[in-house]
This record gives sequence, C-alpha cells and structure tokens, in this order.
Amino acid sequence: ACSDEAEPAPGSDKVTYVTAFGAVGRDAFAWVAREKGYFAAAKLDVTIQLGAATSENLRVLAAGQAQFIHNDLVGSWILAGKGEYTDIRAIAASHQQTLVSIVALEGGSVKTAKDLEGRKVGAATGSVNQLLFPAYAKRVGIDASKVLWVNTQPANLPTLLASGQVDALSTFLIGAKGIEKAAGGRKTVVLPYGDQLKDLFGNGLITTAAIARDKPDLARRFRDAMLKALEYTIDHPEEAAQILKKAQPAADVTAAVGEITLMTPYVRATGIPIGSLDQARVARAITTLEEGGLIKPGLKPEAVVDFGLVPK
Amino acid sequence: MKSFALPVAGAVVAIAVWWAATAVLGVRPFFLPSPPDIVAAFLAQPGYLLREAWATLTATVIGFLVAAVGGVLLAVVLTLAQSVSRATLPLLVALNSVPKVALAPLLVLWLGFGAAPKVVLVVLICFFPVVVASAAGLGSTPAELGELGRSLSASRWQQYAKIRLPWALPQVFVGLKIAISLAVIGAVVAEINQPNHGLGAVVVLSGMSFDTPLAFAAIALLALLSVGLFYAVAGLERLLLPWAKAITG
Amino acid sequence: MKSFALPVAGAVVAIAVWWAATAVLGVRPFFLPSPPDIVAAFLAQPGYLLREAWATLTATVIGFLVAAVGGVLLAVVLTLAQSVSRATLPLLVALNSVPKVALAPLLVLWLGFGAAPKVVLVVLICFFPVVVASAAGLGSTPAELGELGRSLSASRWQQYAKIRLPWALPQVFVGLKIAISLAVIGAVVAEINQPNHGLGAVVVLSGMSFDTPLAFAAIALLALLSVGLFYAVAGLERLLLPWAKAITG
Amino acid sequence: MIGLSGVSRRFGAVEALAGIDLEVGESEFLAVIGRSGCGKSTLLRIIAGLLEPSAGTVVVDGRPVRRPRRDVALVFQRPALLPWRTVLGNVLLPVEILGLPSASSRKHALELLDSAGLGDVHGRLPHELSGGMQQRVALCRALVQRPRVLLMDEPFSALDALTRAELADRLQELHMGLRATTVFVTHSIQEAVLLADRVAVLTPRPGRIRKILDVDIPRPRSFGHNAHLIEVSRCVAELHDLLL
Amino acid sequence: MIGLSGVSRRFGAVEALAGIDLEVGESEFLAVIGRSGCGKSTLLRIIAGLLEPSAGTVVVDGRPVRRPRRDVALVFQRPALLPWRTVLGNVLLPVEILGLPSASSRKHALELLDSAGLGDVHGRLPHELSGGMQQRVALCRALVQRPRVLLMDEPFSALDALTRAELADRLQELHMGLRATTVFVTHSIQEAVLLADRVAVLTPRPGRIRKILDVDIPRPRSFGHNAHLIEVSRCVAELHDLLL
Ligand SMILES: Nc1ncnc2c1ncn2[C@@H]1O[C@H](COP(=O)(O)OP(=O)(O)OP(=O)(O)O)[C@@H](O)[C@H]1O
Ligand SMILES: Nc1ncnc2c1ncn2[C@@H]1O[C@H](COP(=O)(O)OP(=O)(O)OP(=O)(O)O)[C@@H](O)[C@H]1O
Ligand SMILES: Cc1ncc(C[n+]2csc(CCO)c2C)c(N)n1
Ligand SMILES: [Mg+2]
Ligand SMILES: [Mg+2]
Repeated sequence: ACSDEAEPAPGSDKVTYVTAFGAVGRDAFAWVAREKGYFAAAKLDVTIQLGAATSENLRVLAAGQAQFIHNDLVGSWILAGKGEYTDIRAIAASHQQTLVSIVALEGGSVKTAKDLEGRKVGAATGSVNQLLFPAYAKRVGIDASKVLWVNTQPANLPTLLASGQVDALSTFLIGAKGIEKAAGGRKTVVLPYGDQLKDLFGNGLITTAAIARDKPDLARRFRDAMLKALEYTIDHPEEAAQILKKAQPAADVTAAVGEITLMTPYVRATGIPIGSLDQARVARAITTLEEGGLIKPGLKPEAVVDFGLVPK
Repeated sequence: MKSFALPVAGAVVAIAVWWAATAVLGVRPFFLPSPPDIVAAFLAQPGYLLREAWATLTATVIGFLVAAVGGVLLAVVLTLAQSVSRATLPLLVALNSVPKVALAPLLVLWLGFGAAPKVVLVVLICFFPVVVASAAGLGSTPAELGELGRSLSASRWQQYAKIRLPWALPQVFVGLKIAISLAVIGAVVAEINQPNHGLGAVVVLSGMSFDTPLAFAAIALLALLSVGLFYAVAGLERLLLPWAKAITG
Repeated sequence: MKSFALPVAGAVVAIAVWWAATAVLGVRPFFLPSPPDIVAAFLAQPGYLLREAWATLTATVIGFLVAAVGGVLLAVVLTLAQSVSRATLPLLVALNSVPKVALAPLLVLWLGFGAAPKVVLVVLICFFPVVVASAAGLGSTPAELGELGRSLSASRWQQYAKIRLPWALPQVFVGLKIAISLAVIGAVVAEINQPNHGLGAVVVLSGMSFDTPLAFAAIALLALLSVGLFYAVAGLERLLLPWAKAITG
Repeated sequence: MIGLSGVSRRFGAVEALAGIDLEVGESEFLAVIGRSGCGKSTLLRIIAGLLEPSAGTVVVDGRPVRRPRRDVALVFQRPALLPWRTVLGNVLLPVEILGLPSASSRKHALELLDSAGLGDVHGRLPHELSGGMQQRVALCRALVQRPRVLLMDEPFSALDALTRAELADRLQELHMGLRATTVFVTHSIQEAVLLADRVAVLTPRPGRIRKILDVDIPRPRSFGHNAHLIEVSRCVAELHDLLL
Repeated sequence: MIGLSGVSRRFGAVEALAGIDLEVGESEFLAVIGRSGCGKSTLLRIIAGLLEPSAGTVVVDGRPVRRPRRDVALVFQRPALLPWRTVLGNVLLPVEILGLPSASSRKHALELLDSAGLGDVHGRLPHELSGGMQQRVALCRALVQRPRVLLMDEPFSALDALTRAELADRLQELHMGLRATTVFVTHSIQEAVLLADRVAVLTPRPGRIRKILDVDIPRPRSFGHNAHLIEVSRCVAELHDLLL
C-alpha cells in the first residue's frame, strides 16, 4: 500500500494520505483514484496509509506525517471547537450526512429509538457516536441518561450485538451488512442519527491550514482526483471493491460492495455537487454541536473549512 | 536513608529533563504536557484518580498472584515430565504469541463486563515469563544436590519441595519481576479495551476528550504503581532469599 | 525423529479438540472458524500472507537483536555500578510500565509510517525481560568464581568477559526466550496500530471486513512464527551451553 | 550385605571401572583406596544406586539395586549442603524426607553435631562455615538416618589430623554401635588401616580390584599412643606398595 | 616478602583470627596447620588481598596489600573451575587475564598438566573429572602464572597418598626452581614437615599463632624411603602435640 503501482508522472508532488479507518468500502475511492490514474493525471504521487481513528488521524496530520486525511468531520470539528487541532481545514465532504446510527437486530428489544431507555448500547470508546447521542435523544424525546453505554473497540461491536451482550450499537450505518453477517444473517434495524440531526456531515477530506493557504493548487488537484474517484466508486461498487481487494488483500469484496451501496445516497445528494460543503450548513452543524454542549460557542465555519477550496 | 536518595535523585533528574524539554522546545500540552500540568490535573480530582488506581491495582495483584502460583505449578509439571514439556510447550508458546490486545475483546465476550476479563488478561500476560523462568530455575539444580535428593529416596514431591524449588526461587523471582510489570500492562490493556474502570480507562477517556494532562496524570500513577509493585516483589525476594545473595559475589 | 513426534502430537490433539468443538457446538465461522476454514483462507492467498509474515518476521528479528544486545549491555552496566542501578532501575521499571498500545501511536508521530516505529516498539517491549534476567544472571556468579577473578587481578571487563557473562548465559537465555515471544507481540501491536504491513495488519483489516477465517489464518501464522522463533532461541541455547545442562541434574 | 559381580562403568570413551567383583559382609567395614581418578567415587555411586553400571550386577541385602535405598546413606565427596538451610536444618533433611520421628531425631542430630565439634554453629548457614566444618555437617547428615549401609566418599579429606583422629574414633564407636555395613573411600592409607576390617585397593584407569587386604588388628585401634605400631606399619607399607 | 602485624578478622560475632604477627621471608616455604575452622583459609585470603582484615596490616613485597596482586597466586580450598572451559582452558585462564605470552604459556600449561598426571584429559570439561583431578587442575592453574608468591589452601586434600607424594616432590622441585615465597595450608602434619622450612601452628577459634616451628631437615626430603625418619618423627610428634 505504500508505493504507487501506477507510475507517477515525473515532477509529481509527493503527498501522504491517510484513510479514515483501515481499508474498507468507504475508503475504497483512494485506491480507485490511484488505479484509474487520477492521481497521476493530477501530477500527484500519493502514498496511501491506513488510518486508525479520528483523533489519531488528526494527530498524524498535525505532526506533519501526512498532508491529507479522510476523517469524520463532526468528530474533527468537535476537537477543533475544544481548541485542539485548530489548524485543520476541510476541503470536501464525502458524506453529506452523518452515517452515525443506532443499529439493532430485528426481533430484538430495540425497534425504535423510544426503546433505548434502560438498554445497553455498545459504542467505540469515547466515539463521536456517544458524544452526539444526547442531541439525538433530545430530538426523539428520550432521556439520554437512561441509556447504558458499553465502551469497546470498533472491531468488537458486531460480536457484542450478535452475542446478545448489548441490545443495540451506535455505529456507522454502513457497517450494518457486516453486523448481519456476524449475526448469522439476521436483519438489522437501522436508526440513523441523520434523520434527526440533518445538518451534520459524515466523512470529509481534511488538510492543514498551511497547505490550504500556501498550496491551494495542490489541495485542489488532490480534491478533484479524489472526488472523481468517489463518483466512480459509487457508480461501480463491484469494480471499486475489486480494486480495493487488489491493493489490500485483507479486504472483503462483499463487505466493501455492501458499504459502498449503503453509503451511496449519502454521497450523492440532489442539487449539489459531490463533495459539497455549504457554508450555511456548516454553520448550522456547528450550532448543533454547540447546542449539544459538545463545543463552546464561537467556532467559526472558516476556522474548520476552507471555503475557497470546497467544490463548487 | 541512603537507599532512597539515589532512586529519588534519578526520578528528579528525569523529571527535570522532561520539564526542560517541554519548556525549551515549547511542546504543546496535548502532545506532551509539562510536569506542573500533570500535577495540576492530578490535584483537580485526586479522589477519582486514586479510586481508579485502586481498581487497576486490585485486578493486577489478583491476576499476578494467580499467574505466579499457576506458573510455578506448570513449570513443575513441565520439568517433571520431559514428554509433557515436549508436547505442550510449543502450544504454550503459540498461545502466548496471540497478542493480548486481540484477546481482550474476546474475553469481554466470554466473561462479561466485570473485573473477570481484566484479571484473566493479567493472568494470561504474566503467565509465560513465570513459567519460562521457573522451569529454567527448576532445571538448574546442581548435579550434586539432585543426587543428594535421589540418594535419600526422596519422592518427586519432596525433591521439589525441599531441594529443587528452593534452589529455583531466585530464578522464579526473575520471572515474577518481569511478570509484575506485564501484569500492570495487562490490566491496562483490558481497561483500554473496556474502559469502565481503572487507570487505563482514564487514559482512554481523557484521550478522547483531549485532556492530555489528565491522561498523563493517569500514566504517571500507572508508572508509580508499577514501580511500587516491582519493588514489592524485589523486597519480598530480599526477605526470602538472603542466602542467594550470600553465596554470590 | 522422536524429538519432533511429541510436539507434533500435541499440536494435532489441540487442533482436533478445536475442530471437534466448532463442529459439535456448531460455532459460526464468524466467531470461531474451524481449522479447514482457516486453511482455506490461507490457501486463497498464500503469497499475500507469506509476504506479510515476512514483514512481521524481519521487524521482530531486528528489534529482538537490538534489544538482546542492548539489554545485556545495560544489565552489565547495572550490575557494574550499584549506584547506577539504584538511580535508574526505577525509571526503567516506570518506562516499561507504559502500555505499549498507548505508545504505538506516538511512535508513528515521531518516526513516520515506515518500519522504524515497529522495530522501536519491538525493542521497547522486549528490552526489560532481557535486562532483568541478565542482571540476575550477572549477579549470580558463585562467590568462589568471583574470588577467582579478583585473585587474578582481572579487570572489570575481563571479569565480565571471562567469568560473569559466561556464567550468566543460561539466565540471559531465560530473558531472551521471554523476549522473543514479546517481540512478536510488539510487532503485532505496532501493526495493529498502523496496519499497512504485517500479519497484525491482516488481523485488523480482515476483522474490519468481518473475514474471521482470514484473521485466524494470520493469527495461526503468527503462532507458527512465534513458535519457530522461540525454538530457534532455545536451539541456540542448546548449541552454546552444553555445559549448563551437564552440571545440573 | 553388598555384592558386586562383574561391574563395569564407562563414561563415553573413558572406562572408569572394569570387572569389579566385591562382597561386603553384614556390619563389615571396608575401606577402598586407589589413585585419584581410578573410579572410587563411581563405585560408591553405583552401590548407592545413583549410577547404573554399564555391565554387571549390584546386590544390596539380597536385592538387586535399581534405585537408591532408604537404608543406605551416602556421604558425598563434596559436602552438597543446601545453602538456604542452617547447619541443623541440613542435618535434619534426611529426617524430613525419610519421615523419621522428629523430636528424637532432632536430639540425635544435635548430639551428632556436638560430637563433630559443631554444637555451637548449628544455627549458621553453610556459607559461613569453613571447608572442614561443611564436610563434618555432611557426615552428620548421613549418620542421622542410622543407615544399615553407610557409604562414605573421603569424608575426612578436608579435616586436620586431629579432628580426623577424633572423628575416626567416634566413627569406630558408632560403627560398633550401629553395626552398619560401611564402605569407606579414603586417600589416606593410615586411615584405611585404622578403621577398616578389610581394605580394597583399586588399580588406576580402569579401576579394577588389585587386592583386598585383611587388617587383623584388634579394636579399638588408634594412632594417638603408638599402639599396634608394627602391624599398622606392615599394613601401611603393603598398601603403599600396592598403590604403585 | 610477606609481613602481617596485628591482623584480626571477625565475621559478625565470630572472631576468626586474632592478633596474627607473621613474617615470611623471600623464597621461604611456610606451612600453616591448625584445627578445622581455626582461620587458615581466612588468613590466606587476607594475604591474597581478597578479604580485608578487621584490624592490623598486611605487607607483601614492601607494600601494603589493598587488593590482589598480579604476582601472587592462590590455590583455593575448592577447585573453583569454570564449568564451560576445558581443563586446558581453565589452566590458561590466568594466562589470558594477565596477558602472559600465549604460545610459551600453552606449552608450560601442558607440561604442568602432564606432570600432574592430567596430560591426557586436557580437552575434557571439569564435570567429567574426579574430585582429585579437579584439584590438580586448580593447582596447575596457579602454577602456570609463575607467581612470586604462592598461596595454597589444602591443595592435596582430595589426593591419594601416592599422587600426593608425587606432587609434593614436584612442588619441591618447582619451589626450588621458581623460588616463590610459599604459604601452604595443610591438614597433614607429615606434609607440612616434608615440604616446609617453617610450620606455623594456629590455635582454634580465634586463630592465633601458637608456635612457629623450624624444620631443619635437609632437602630434598621424602617419605618414600625412610630417610630422615628421626627428625621427621620428632617434628611430627611436636606438631601433633601443638595442635591439641
Ligand atoms: N563468610 C563468613 N561468615 C561467617 N563466618 C565465617 C565466614 N567465613 C569464615 N567464617 C568463620 O571463620 C572461621 C574460620 O574459617 P576458615 O575458613 O578460615 O577456617 P579454616 O581454618 O580454613 O578451616 P578448614 O580447615 O575447615 O578449612 C570459621 O569459624 C568460620 O565459621
Ligand atoms: N560424568 C562423567 N563424565 C565423564 N567422565 C567421568 C564422569 N564422572 C567420572 N568420570 C571419569 O571416571 C573416572 C573415575 O572418576 P571417579 O570420580 O570415580 O574417580 P575417584 O576414584 O573418585 O577419584 P578421586 O580420588 O580424584 O575423587 C575419572 O577418570 C573421571 O574422569
Ligand atoms: C506477554 C505479553 N503480552 C503482551 C504484552 C504487551 N502488550 C500486548 S498487547 C498490548 C497492548 C497492545 O494494544 C501490550 C502492551 C506484553 N508486554 N507481554
Ligand atoms: Mg572421588
Ligand atoms: Mg579452610
């Protein structure tokens, strides 16, 4: 994964890019961009590294070990709003709405959001899923404090639910297929936070403030290559999954196709270009976070997004 | 008196270097907080931190004791019968090689959310050093003492109880000293995986909320805990084995 | 011949029990794949798995060698000067107690995405057992051999080179045998944290794709690797220290 | 009591003992002498059941020896004390292992230590003792079990002439009291003559029995006063020549 | 060459040596005898610079002893061989440590081993040797460095009478050749008389010098043929009484 197979054009800019989380369907477009020659065409020599999690990726970016990352925008902005990592700039949104959801098994005790009070809900430790939950609970009218959180590692979540250790999970909805596999084919009930918290974005491409300021052309070339690949990916889920599998043999084609299919409606929203980051929506998203008590008031949209670099 | 001066001096120098580094290089606190930041974080909620430290300590100590006793017993079995050792040691090595991080979630699955998975992880992580060191110790009885036992028609059990095990104790303690450090790590790995209690949970949760000084306060407590436990084991060794020091030089 | 029969038998029995358990209890492959599932996962892409195993192996071996040499040298320094030992051992224990999981991300920050953080993590994880065991070994020279060295006016260096270190070797190997297992774990922890290469990466990535048989194929290779390395160290011990076996009984 | 026939022992290429035939009667005191490295210790270890002969058979009390017997005690050439036990603790080791009555054995042990001149050091650890003191502790440890067969490998080698004489006296008394069958390896011809009913002389490499000499000197014997001077001299001289 | 004045040594509550005054002249051969545990080994280790006296001063070759000297060799009471080195390797240890010329020392070592009857075992490891053979290796190891001062702690204790006599002969020759100042601890009065210019007798606990006896018997001495029988007997008898 470290070196490009497609020969980079001479004089290309060397950059390092970090995926959101390992090598699964949602991140397949990076390898598609490479395989399809989009990077080479944009005179980019991109090294793709596998990301660990929201905060780890931000740290890597801040430490200068990478120039671009794919990250959860809500989580990133919460951290920016707390005064950490203030020198990051989003340049595109890959998912127009947050993918965070409540997932339960059909036939279980959780059928609607109302059923969550008094239940055990598993989530990745300290993840944005938990942070956002009070805001979600308020909208659906339940008492957030009556939910029993079980902290665990992301990889462990499907097993927890499948084995009945928890009644529901808070996770990305695109993981639902994997959860069904873990549960031996039982169907899932998916309750997206996005149904209630409509202004929150999902993942996005982020770079440093310095690059956004000093090398806007580099950022644009990278953004365009990636968005082109993202579009190609949702149009050709099977092929994208194969490309992913070729670069990362540990990836699973079926699971990747499932993720890509599930995320498609979140990538392509009517009336706006892929990757769009609308300033007014960003402002509303920040307001949502402020109202949820997740950040202190005062975070400006320009402080987390470079609107000069977002797709128009 | 003097025996405390040097370790304290070492710690003071280390902290001073660290402090100087953060001050001179102007490191941001969330990368590496300076000592006063950490002290402040501790003083902000000492009760909470000490309570979590206690949780980590108990799991560590219980798991360590189980592993110590079990490890020595297994070493006895392994040295008793070469064939058992031949057949099972590779399996033991293979099992030990499974990264404990990967095991932690499974333990939660099997044992639930209480203290059990933590204790089990501690046992698993510190079992192997005790077994390897004890087996080496039990196999190192000088030929003349081995012959002494045999010449007295000592039973297997007596040979171990009266000769081999006492002789092996200094080496058992090598295993125990390595194990006690691992035990703390094991408890923390379990807590990181399933952060409801303990200093590992504090590290994770404060990391999530980007309270790096609090995370480092927890890490500092962990270090203190480790050092304390290590020296407790070393002290026990001194107490039990004065003869071992006396016959070396 | 016979020396291979027993370990193989042990492995066969273990695999049979496992197989029977998955078959009888009807465990789903997602939770615990049966041996044929795992073999199939391996055979689906043997080249890939072996390449990743090689990456893990090289990092493990390099880190282990660095830690082995460095650990023995540090043990020499610690036993040479009691005051150095007093002042620095607590720090060493404290540093060792920092969970390596928590360290892995920091190493990536400092050292980038290459093999360096992995090797460093391996060194950090297996340094301590080597130091503790070697220091114990170097301190266990029988009084009469210590006096022999002194009576010959041997320099410090000569006492170590000719007497103390050879005498300590059996105990150094206890440290090395513990360390080699930890070394593999260290490499895997680094790979889990930063899953670009190695069997640890395969475990993480296949886990994300819910491909449990592939994860177990990687874990099985890891176990093989560990066992192979452990017995390589044990074999080296046999080769170098026939006298140690001869004077015990 | 002890019977060896055709006993040989090889260590790899080294032939340590070859074709040893030997009978030791009930309550007999047999001394064994021979050049250094001729196989004396090997012989004792074979009789004790610690070492298998390469060929030949060993019988003690009418039964073939396959493993050590509880009624046989061995004093090793080196003291082989447990460094973590006190002097008394070391002497009591056989008592614990053989399950002898503890109160009376303790008294017995203290008496033995006393008569070996170690009464006041019974609480010390072995490393605090001189070489000769350690050797005496090992001797007491063997005697405490009141064995029927007593095998001793140069038990007085680290002792000065006087202590040796005192202990030899004491050993004679004990022997007469215990009536233990005794095989006593020594490198001192005088000692052999002083103590033994018969003296077996081994040849060097491989050890074979060159001759077994009867010592017909009335007991109790002693060197202190020059009693039995002529018989002793004759025996010593003969043994001296046999060793060559 | 060696001078001790007012030397005492305590081990905790135990007084091992008390007020030792002793002069050993250049090339003199001094034997030390005394009861087991009287402090003979302690005395040697103090002269060797391995142990500090609790009081008093030790001078060797005009300079106070603070640490071991390179021209002093010590034969320990126990062989103290390195188990991983062959016999020859053990004998060559001082050569390596003291940086003596290696080719000639190797030859010297092999000669010494030969004359100690170990010529054919120089490639074996210590655990393959008998007790007496190990002791002879330790002796060769001390002689290989051609020391100016030779301190020996019961070097013949594990040897049979004949080997002992041979080695004693050889040691006399060596002594006459090397002219090393020698302090020789023994528990054999005969041996002391055979070898020594003077014999120091220590009292038991604490060790003090009871008497230093001059042995005025012409050299080379030997017991084999009953030469010097009367002088030897007189000395032996006197020493015997002194030990009491
Ligand atoms: N490390 C020690 N700790 C305590 N006491 C000791 C120590 N070393 C020697 N002693 C005591 O000092 C005294 C003299 O011991 P030393 O070894 O010098 O005797 P020795 O004359 O050589 O006896 P032997 O002839 O039996 O070898 C003994 O009583 C012994 O117990
Ligand atoms: N474990 C062994 N391996 C090889 N050779 C051995 C072993 N044990 C003894 N030997 C050899 O067997 C021979 C007899 O040894 P043994 O110890 O019986 O002699 P010994 O008569 O007791 O001598 P000493 O009077 O010196 O104690 C020696 O040549 C010795 O080198
Ligand atoms: C026997 C043994 N196993 C594991 C570790 C260390 N370790 C294993 S997993 C883990 C956390 C990784 O996330 C750590 C620190 C050790 N030191 N010793
Ligand atoms: Mg012998
Ligand atoms: Mg002595």
